[in-house]
Amino acid sequence: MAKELTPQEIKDQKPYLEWGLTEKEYDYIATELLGRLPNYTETGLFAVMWSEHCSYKKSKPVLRLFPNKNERVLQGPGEGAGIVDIGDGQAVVFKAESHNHPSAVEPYEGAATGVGGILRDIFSMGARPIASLDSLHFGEIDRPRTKYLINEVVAGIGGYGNCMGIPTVAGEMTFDECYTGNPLVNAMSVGLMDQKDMQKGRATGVGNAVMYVGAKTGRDGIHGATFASADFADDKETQRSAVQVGDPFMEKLLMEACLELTSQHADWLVGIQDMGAAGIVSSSCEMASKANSGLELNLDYVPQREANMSAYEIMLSESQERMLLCVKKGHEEDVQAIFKNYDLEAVVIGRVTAGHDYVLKHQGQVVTNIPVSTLTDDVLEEPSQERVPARLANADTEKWQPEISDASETLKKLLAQPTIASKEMFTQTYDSQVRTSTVVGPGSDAGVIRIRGTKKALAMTTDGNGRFVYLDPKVGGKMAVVEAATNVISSGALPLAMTDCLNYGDPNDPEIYYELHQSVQGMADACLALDTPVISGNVSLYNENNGEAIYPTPMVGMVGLIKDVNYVIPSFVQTAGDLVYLVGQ
Amino acid sequence: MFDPQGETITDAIHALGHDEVQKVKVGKFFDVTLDPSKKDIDQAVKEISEQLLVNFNLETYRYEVMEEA
Amino acid sequence: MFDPQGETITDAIHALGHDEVQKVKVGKFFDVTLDPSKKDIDQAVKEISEQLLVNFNLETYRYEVMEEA
Amino acid sequence: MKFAVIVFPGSNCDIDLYEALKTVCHAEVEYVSHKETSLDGFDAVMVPGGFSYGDYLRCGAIARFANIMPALIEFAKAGKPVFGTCNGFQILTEAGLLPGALKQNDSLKFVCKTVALEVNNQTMFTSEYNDNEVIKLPIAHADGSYYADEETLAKLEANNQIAFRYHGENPNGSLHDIAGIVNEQGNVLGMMPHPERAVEALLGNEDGLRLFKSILKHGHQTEEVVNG
Ligand SMILES: Nc1ncnc2c1ncn2[C@@H]1O[C@H](COP(=O)(O)OP(=O)(O)O)[C@@H](O)[C@H]1O
Repeated sequence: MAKELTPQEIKDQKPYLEWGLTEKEYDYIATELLGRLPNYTETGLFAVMWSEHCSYKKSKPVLRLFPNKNERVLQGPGEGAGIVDIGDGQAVVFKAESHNHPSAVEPYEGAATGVGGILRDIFSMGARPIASLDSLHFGEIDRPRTKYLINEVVAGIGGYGNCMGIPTVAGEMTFDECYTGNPLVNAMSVGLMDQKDMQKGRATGVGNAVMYVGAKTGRDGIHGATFASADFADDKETQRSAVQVGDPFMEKLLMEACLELTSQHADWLVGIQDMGAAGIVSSSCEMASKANSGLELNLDYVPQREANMSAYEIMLSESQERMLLCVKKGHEEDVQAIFKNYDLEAVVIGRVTAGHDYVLKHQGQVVTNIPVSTLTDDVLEEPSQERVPARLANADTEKWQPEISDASETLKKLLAQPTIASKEMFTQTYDSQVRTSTVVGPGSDAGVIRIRGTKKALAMTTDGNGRFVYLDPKVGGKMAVVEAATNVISSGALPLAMTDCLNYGDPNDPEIYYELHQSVQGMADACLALDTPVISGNVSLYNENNGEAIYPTPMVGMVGLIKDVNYVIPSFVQTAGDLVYLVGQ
Repeated sequence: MFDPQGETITDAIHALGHDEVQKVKVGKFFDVTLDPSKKDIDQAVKEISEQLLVNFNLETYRYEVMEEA
Repeated sequence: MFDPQGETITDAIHALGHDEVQKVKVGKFFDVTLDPSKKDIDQAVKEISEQLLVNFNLETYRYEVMEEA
Repeated sequence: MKFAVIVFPGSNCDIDLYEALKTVCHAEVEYVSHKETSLDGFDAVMVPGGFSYGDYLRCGAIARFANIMPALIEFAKAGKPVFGTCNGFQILTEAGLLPGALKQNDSLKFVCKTVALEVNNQTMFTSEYNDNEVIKLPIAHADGSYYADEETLAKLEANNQIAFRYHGENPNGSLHDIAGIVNEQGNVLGMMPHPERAVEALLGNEDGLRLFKSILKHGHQTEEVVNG
């Protein structure tokens, strides 16, 4: 173990700058929040918890524009995933998540762990994942590096989802120069549950146990969250250590064990949360913060894969396939027995305490003692500047009126575009049928999954078009929502609600912040008009490669309800002689 | 490096009663036949490893040169 | 034995211009740490290979014993 | 007739087999954990697809040592029907209940699509099909290329043990276009395609249904013989 810097050395040498904390934030933490200099571990905790990925400090004002309630919404943003009532005491649970930066560095594992992460968000709510979707954007397909990225990303998504036994039923894939150095890999998961099994990620009740379940903690992915919130430059050695490796087999066991617990023994459980970005620190302090509790953890009990891990490393590790539970005092062994049956470890690593402090012990020493809220609520929101991008201010829209002389020639050219052409060669590497409920698989407007034991089905889609948003952020934002809704409707479903991934460049650039703000406003307007509230989502900023931003690319994931699965409408032509109508304007 | 496959195999070997085995790590093995008159062997191995065979995010490599029988 | 993976890799190496490479075969590599005081090494290797590690329909194996550093 | 669906850690088509038998065929069926050691009371055993033990080492290699396996082997030796699909086929070959092995697909990729198959109706699993009938079933695997040495292949052909052959396109490089085989006694079937995914018109294909009907018919005939 390298010797850690003292609080004074941290103040002088400013290592936190590299971890993504600004000098202003550091000073605010030391003088206003703590009234003392934070030690090494504490500084690390602040750096990840105050990163954009965990705190949304840049994007929060924009996210507030989204409508997120209606009479069907049971759980809006703020938990692992959003939940919508679909009648009969059942609910659908869904969320989307981006894994752009990890996938650019290590495409197979980046994409695979993206799928793994979003699945944990779903089953941590008490729901069984029933389908996955993706939204992928790459550079032009003729570059060797792009081909490599596509093959690895697709293999990673399939590798994880196929092994988990969750069908991948819909998605999108586009190609454009702007994604060459920074591909977008967004994954969405949809789950089904009985409303009575609904779980929350919170830790309450003094003396209740905080239990760690799943894979052991290693040094992988340390600072993944800050890494996801930083601009991207070629060949940064330090980013290598942020690579996370997935083990879908472990996750399958973890999922089955967690679902057994939430569906059969909910009375033992107070809360459950997945360990995603920023691992133990974010899951534990979010659970405490939501419940306004204190927490004391002893890191010596955390199962560790590597020797001599420091408190800092244990807390920040992003090892995959782990969950944190809050279990009622006295039921620790019951919970252990369930996990043992799946050959999994479940370990008590701490307790809920009176008060509001977050206390960590390691090797007999208190290595952290700070108010929980300083990590989760006291983040300095960063005001942003915005400015109309020059290209829009001076745009000559006349110039772009299309001129078509030979329509069939144009059609052929369009169909030959990789973005429009069939993606079957990729989608057939996904198991789209496992669980035998896939009524409509990849290649249609939306995937359709029937709900066993009922006449109901769910239609689901992911859509976005960075080019439209680039050309007109507000209209492009509306179009993304409308496209998703029309895809769901044309499968015979009523759109219920949506999730999103907001993929943009560096928000400190006023032009990019303008794109973010305007496109979200457009999306929000469309959501209101269509009554499809935003129930969950994710933000991925700093999608740049050597200073070049991607197109502003919000991804919309929408789910709709089909009342009678016998009336699913397929998207292909049925019989010769059928009439063709054009509906709308 | 995290090797879930190696861990699962180690568990299986233990379940078979082989408590003499402490750890199994799994890797890939490439048997490369090459013509040393065309390029220096060490140079060739270094190049194909770095360009193609090894993913340095997750893997390292070592090699051994053998004369063909 | 037909080895599509090996052929694909050989083709990729050729596409990179490495015409010194004639052939690549792909296999698995197991790095097994064991305690020789508990069981004779050759016996242990033979047993775990035959019971688990090798599928004799498709594969053969060879091994090398090294002292731990 | 009572069916067991074995559940290994990592099995994921267990639900597909279970539902095909229960909700479509209205048969009696139970999940049986890999930890169990007995199959008493069951008349047929189904080994599902999925990724037992993560497909680590080789598909099916580790599942072969599960607690339930001695009982399964005994069940098969007693001449009772054992059916394995996909990972189940791989497990049955690794366990030595069926000859040969499943290699990685020629394409080196996982493939999920519907393929055409030619059926040999001379087995207890296929009696409800016409002989040489061409049907369509889904496949979903990365390691489905059947391999056996020449001698084994000749024996499979001579004994009429090849139950399903890919028709037209061979999706994975299997020798002799083999998609499914039975053992010499004819009571163990392993196949890469998924008949359990093709039992309902709602999902677009019912070609797999007659496989389960065949097993049920065989079961009833056996019961009649036993009960006089
Ligand atoms: N763009 C967005 N739209 C709606 N909700 C969002 C968005 N981004 C984040 N959220 C919500 O904020 C909460 C925190 O998100 P996140 O930190 O990504 O969760 P997790 O730690 O589970 O990955 C979640 O409830 C998420 O749904």
